[in-house]
Amino acid sequence: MDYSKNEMMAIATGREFKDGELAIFGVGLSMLAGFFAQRNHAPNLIAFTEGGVYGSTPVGGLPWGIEDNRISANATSFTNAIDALGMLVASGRVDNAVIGAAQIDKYGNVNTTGIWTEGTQPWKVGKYTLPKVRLNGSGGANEIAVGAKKYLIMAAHEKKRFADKVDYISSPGYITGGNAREKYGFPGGGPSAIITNLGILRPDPQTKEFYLDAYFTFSSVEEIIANTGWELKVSPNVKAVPEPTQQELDNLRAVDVTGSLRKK
Amino acid sequence: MDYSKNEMMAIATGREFKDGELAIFGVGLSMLAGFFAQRNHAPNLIAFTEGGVYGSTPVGGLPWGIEDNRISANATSFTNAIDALGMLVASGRVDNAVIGAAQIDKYGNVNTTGIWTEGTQPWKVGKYTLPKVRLNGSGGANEIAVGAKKYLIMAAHEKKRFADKVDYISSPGYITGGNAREKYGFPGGGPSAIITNLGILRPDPQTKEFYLDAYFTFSSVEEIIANTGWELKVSPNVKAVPEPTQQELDNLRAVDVTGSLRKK
Amino acid sequence: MRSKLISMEEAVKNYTWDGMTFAHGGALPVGSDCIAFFREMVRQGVKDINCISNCNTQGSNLLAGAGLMKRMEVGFSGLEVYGFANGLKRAVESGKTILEDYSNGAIPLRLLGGALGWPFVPTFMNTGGDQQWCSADDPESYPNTKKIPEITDPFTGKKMGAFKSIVPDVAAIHVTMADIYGNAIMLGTEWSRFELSRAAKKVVLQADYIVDTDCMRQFPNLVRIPDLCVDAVVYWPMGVWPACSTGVYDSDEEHMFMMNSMLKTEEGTKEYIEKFVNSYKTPEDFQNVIGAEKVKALTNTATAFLMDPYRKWIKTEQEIKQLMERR
Amino acid sequence: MRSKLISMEEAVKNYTWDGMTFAHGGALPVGSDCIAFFREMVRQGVKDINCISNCNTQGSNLLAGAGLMKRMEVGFSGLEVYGFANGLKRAVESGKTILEDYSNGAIPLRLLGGALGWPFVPTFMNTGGDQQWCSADDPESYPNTKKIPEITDPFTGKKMGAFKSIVPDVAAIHVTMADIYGNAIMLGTEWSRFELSRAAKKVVLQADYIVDTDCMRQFPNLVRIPDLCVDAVVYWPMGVWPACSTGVYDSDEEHMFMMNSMLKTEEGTKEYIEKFVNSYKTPEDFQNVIGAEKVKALTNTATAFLMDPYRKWIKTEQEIKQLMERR
Repeated sequence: MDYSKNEMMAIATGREFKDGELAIFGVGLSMLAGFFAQRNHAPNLIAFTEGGVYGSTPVGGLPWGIEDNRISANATSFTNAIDALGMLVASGRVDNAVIGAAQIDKYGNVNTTGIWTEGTQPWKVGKYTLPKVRLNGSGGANEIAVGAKKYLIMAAHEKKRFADKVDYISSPGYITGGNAREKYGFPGGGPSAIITNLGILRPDPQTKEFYLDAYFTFSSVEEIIANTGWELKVSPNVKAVPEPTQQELDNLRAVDVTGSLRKK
Repeated sequence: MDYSKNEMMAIATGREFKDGELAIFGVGLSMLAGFFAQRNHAPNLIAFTEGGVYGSTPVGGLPWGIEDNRISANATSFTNAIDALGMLVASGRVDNAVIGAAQIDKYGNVNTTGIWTEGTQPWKVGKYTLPKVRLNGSGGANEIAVGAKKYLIMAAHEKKRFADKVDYISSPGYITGGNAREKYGFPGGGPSAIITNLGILRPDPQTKEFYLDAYFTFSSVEEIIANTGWELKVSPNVKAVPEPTQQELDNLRAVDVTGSLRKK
Repeated sequence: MRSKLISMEEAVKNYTWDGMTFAHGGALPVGSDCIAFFREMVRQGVKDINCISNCNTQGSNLLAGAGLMKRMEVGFSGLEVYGFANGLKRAVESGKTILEDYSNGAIPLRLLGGALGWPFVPTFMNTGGDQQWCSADDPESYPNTKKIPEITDPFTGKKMGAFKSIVPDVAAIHVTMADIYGNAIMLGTEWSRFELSRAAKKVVLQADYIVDTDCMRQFPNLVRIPDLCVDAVVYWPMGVWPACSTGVYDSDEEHMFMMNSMLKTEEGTKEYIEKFVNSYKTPEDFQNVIGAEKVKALTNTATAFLMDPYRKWIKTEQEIKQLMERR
Repeated sequence: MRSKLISMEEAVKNYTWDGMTFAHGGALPVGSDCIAFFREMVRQGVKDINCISNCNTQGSNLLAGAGLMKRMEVGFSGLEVYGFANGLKRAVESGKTILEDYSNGAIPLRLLGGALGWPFVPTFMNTGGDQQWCSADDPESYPNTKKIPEITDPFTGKKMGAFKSIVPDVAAIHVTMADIYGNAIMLGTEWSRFELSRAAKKVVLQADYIVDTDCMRQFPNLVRIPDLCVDAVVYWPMGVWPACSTGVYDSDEEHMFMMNSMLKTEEGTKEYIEKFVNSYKTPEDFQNVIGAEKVKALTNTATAFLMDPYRKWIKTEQEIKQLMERR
């Protein structure tokens, strides 16, 4: 295999972006996947960052943050957070986005706030307790979760991350499943896929429970089930994700100048 | 008398501005009164216009509007209406302001929206009817009325303008008097004076009904009562307003370059 | 990204229709509104417009005077020191145009609500007075309780008002400079153009100058309207005439008064449309309608220095013609 | 108008106090926050700070690591690609700092509400999840119903959430350029600095450059923070170090990592404060602490061209000294 699992994950994520979509990119993997898509098959993909940085592409390496000079050097417009996160994202205008997850559950709820000792989670003990490990909080992912027409969740596929129920919902997916989102009147549609380093999960149209839709050729249905913390349903039509084409790899590596994804 | 009634009105209005106050100026008489005060006794009076035009003074004559190039030629900052009218005025930050009135009543409620045929006013017939004469609406005066810590009302003193009850409240003063404003939670304090071309009216601390506080030397208590449409109460200490000093006239005329106030 | 540069005729043909909810900006009586866009709307006879105006301008004054405005929501319906807006005044007094009154602070906040995807915005503005108690849309109820309903602050229990957010079908916005993709720079007060450009479903820009995108990359903090908010860009010099465009030209006092007095009557309005709407096709003709000497006088503005940092990126008439053909 | 230019020492002495509600801006982990102001707060030992942060930065990371932060409301508590904020993480996990979670869109809207004088802002953000259901201030109730209470849209009857508006006692805001009266220009994203400058009761600016007011008159549309919002101006070059200031310097990758690893422990934090807080008095010393070569390397940024239009108005060290003495 002449590509890394992370490269496959980035390419699979990039494939979910369609030409002409309005998208918001975060830093790291998410930005690489987005700029790969723009270069590879979606030249009219319009992207911005949550600081209201418009029309720019990274200069001198992958940005350390969404406001890093590396992403500010060739912008056509700088506005503000209310514009980007409020008027474009939370309002329901953004077509697609990518968020990360420290923990994720079967309804696509994402936790990036903290990890609790088993049994002490607020939803279990009925009060807010201090997390064992404090994480970074939701940042702008919560606005994407409530507002984006659809969005993608990227996460390393590990049993401890893929929990039956997350310790803390930082960015709501389908909450308790079914039409649970409706109660909150969210402008956005919820997560359309969970893309991991092993395969792709998608939500059931009715129950909104995520099932295994496709696996990467270097993985398998068995490996993915073994690395998922809930009883993962498998699509009757479960299939292998097409391997990256040479063109896709060339375009991804042209974007990933530092080769951060190459490490296998 | 070597000054006009309008000059006296402008000077009396200007005297109400204290040094260091944050003020919003409208166009015309209000702007002349404000810039007169700045030049005459309030060098640190900070003024802006409702478009978010900061730090500027008129160039080439009296501006035709608050966004006219005549007031934009030497600004230090241009922002927007939400900033000026929302964040600085309606929020309760502005210390003082001046608004005009087509009609005004004993509680300092101002009408600039329309004149109705007697007996057809909405508040009389219990429904909205078309005005006989459509006026300009409230503009930014409503934000001043609800938000300014205090503000001044300038109007030509005529019986038909000084009504017992205005046809339409465009900018609420003390509404029905007393503590009626409290019900609406207005951040602002309400009108502190009505300054006319004949004298100065101020609100009773309890009832909030405007009474005659002082008259210009070229007018009289009798003339003012005769030109007021409600039974005007007169202060036991009613006094003559000091005539303009030569310095005041010089400063006003330096501001009123076009001599628009000279005409008697 | 593709060029969004189109002609004024196309812009009005493609982005306006009878009965639409149309918003315009600056929407300031004396400054920076898309007056040329209104002229083309009148020429094409788009009618029954539901007009969202922060303030009235000579554009909405003309549209109403021509009998094409069914309804208006506005904060100020005059022309400031230029007086009452006679075309609009006539339409309102005759019942031809239904006018729903707000204030100058209210309309921007209602657009902000639309831009943020909120159904309403909390407010102290326009409460305790007749903007709240009178509704032209619902005239039978006084005091009205539905136009600006009372709400409760969940934290203190105190009462306040709620404005309904506005989401216009289309906004036509005047800007000083735009590139062909729709990145735009405004000089002078933004008034409510920033919020409007995010609240409207479609946005058409009317620009005094077309500049190279390099200008935007040099001054990204000035680009308050980024390309992704914009559907079309129209190049139309002197497009705010007879009002003013900060940094480019002053208001035409003579024409402001003349236009407004002609709009007093139907006949006068017809005559105005003949002389100043149907009398030109291209931006070049338009300059001739204004008159070379007048243009020269008006562009000799004390604010001209505000344009100096950007002049080197201004596209020439020739370059713009080529950009139009290249589409 | 009088000059508002004062020293960093005076600014912290006059505008901060134990237990105050303090807000900072940019408040972006990698860019444009008033880090130098935080260093001075730590030097003067201002404690029990109730910190309003849009995001955590190395400033709040240091303040929390030094045990001076009693409480924080924040949207993102990390350092983006630079990792977890160890000083803050330690303070939160040990219970020393009470952290109330919101999101990056929530804090700006709550400041907007404060700026507009609204008691609350309507929101769909932070509902249907644990920012709404968990409250560090009111831990006993789950799901919490008071932190982000449910409200009803009066026009449709639909339910949504309400954020409490924020009015900080003081905001310290980094800007690229300021004049001595407090007119300020920011290069790069404003993040929530515009709203913050209107929401706070007092505003102190920390500027990379002091420029002549003529610069503001040439670019008034760039002056997003006008003098009337500002109480004090502090000149402090490299004030965002080790994070970046768009147009002026890049983030110091080496120091970002080193600082954050030192903040992991109390001992490391003490050592950091010795070396990088108590080790200088004047802006000049501060440059030496960073190191001439490092400053040279960091200011060699790909964004430097963004400053070019304004360089001719920059005040020299000498001119600034005179301006300080003249007060």
